[in-house]
Amino acid sequence: MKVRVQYFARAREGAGTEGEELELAAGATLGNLWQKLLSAHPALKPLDGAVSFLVDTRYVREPDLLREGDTVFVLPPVSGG
Amino acid sequence: MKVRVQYFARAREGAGTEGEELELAAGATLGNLWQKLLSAHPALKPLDGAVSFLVDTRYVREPDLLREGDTVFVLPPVSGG
Amino acid sequence: MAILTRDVLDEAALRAKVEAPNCGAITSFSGVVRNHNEGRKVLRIEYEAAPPTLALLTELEKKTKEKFPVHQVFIAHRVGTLQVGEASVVIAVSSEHRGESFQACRWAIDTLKHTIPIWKKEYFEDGESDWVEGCKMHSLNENEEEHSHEPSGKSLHRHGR
Amino acid sequence: MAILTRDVLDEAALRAKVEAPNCGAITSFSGVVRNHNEGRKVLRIEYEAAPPTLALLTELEKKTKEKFPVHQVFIAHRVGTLQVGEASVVIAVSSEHRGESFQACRWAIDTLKHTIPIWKKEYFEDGESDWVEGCKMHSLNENEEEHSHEPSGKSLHRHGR
Repeated sequence: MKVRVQYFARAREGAGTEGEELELAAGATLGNLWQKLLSAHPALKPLDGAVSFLVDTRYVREPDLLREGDTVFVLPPVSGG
Repeated sequence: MKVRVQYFARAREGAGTEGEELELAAGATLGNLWQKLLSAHPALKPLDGAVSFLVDTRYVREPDLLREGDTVFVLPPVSGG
Repeated sequence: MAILTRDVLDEAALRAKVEAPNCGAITSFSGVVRNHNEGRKVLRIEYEAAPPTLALLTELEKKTKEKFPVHQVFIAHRVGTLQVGEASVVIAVSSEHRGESFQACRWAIDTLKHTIPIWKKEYFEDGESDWVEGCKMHSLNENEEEHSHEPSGKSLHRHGR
Repeated sequence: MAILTRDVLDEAALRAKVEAPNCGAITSFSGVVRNHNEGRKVLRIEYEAAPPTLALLTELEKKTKEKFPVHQVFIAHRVGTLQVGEASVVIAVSSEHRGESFQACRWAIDTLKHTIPIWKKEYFEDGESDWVEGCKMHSLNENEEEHSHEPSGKSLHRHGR
């Protein structure tokens, strides 16, 4: 299945791109996706454990299943306000 | 000595006047003045113990001495804000 | 220096008075005339202030700055006849970080309520009017521990801790 | 409904959105760009927001109203380039009595800081720039007990109470 990833702030700088599309096995979890992203972009490693994820406005965790067509937002520590 | 008294809010209604001038013995305290006011205006009695006093911006208590020319503000419970 | 005025309070202008380039936070509070109190419909409120009020409000600004690490504190109070929805008091506080401006603003309005000689009389829908029951006025310089925030008189019935 | 905009925040207009005749108190908070941070001179800040931000700010307004007995909550956040002294966020809360509007406003800004996907990058006088160290983002619906307000990573080193 295809999912889309969008990076922000430090994560965008670590990945070196605003976003990308990936092909994942059916039944892949967010955790599977994140490991794949870490392998592809070693500069993301400092964010491992600090990063959070949203699919639309839904907060997702590593064990959560992804679905075809999901857009996953990769969110480093936030500093709004 | 002469002192001036100014009443506010419920105290003005109790005294039936905005203010008045009184003649006190030298060495009179605020407490002496207040007893005199209570005798002259029995409608002030419900305020006994609840009222506070300022001379200019100075907070004064019953044992404090008054001085010739003081203006004493008689202040019922406040409700600013 | 505080403001005491019969005019409508321009809250944006008042708030702007505490801005400063080294401040990251501004907290402001407005007290507004409500259309009801203790179950009765309120049409308007008349505020009355004793002559020392402006000096005491200015002293309250100073005390608030002494007590909290904030940059600027500004207090404006209105007197005269106020309609429902109009602001009677505005307090604005600027500080480097947000916690201090919240704490200082809250302390200033709480302290104002029992240290400043201002009274309000509510005018009700049924044509009656009455003074709002207040708090015994304390000195701003008094030890805060001594303050009772209860309506005057009730403290006689307090016992224990 | 919250506002997310590149335009200057009109704080008076935003504050006016929470006014209501049954409210006696309005507390508002503005976060403002400071001219310094951790000992360095800041010239400007760039704010970036992820697409879910507007919906999450609106959800934060709703949560705040659920959690506190307040009448109205309004949140506006700015993105793009902000100069020193400009407001990045405004939160206004109206309530019948003052305590609730202070508490709700404070809770809303504290919660915003670790639940909303916004980032700021500071541009310093020496020409350098850097992302402000933030907090790991939590879900607004998460049990509040689980939140760590410490900078991310540090919680690994916590032990005992």
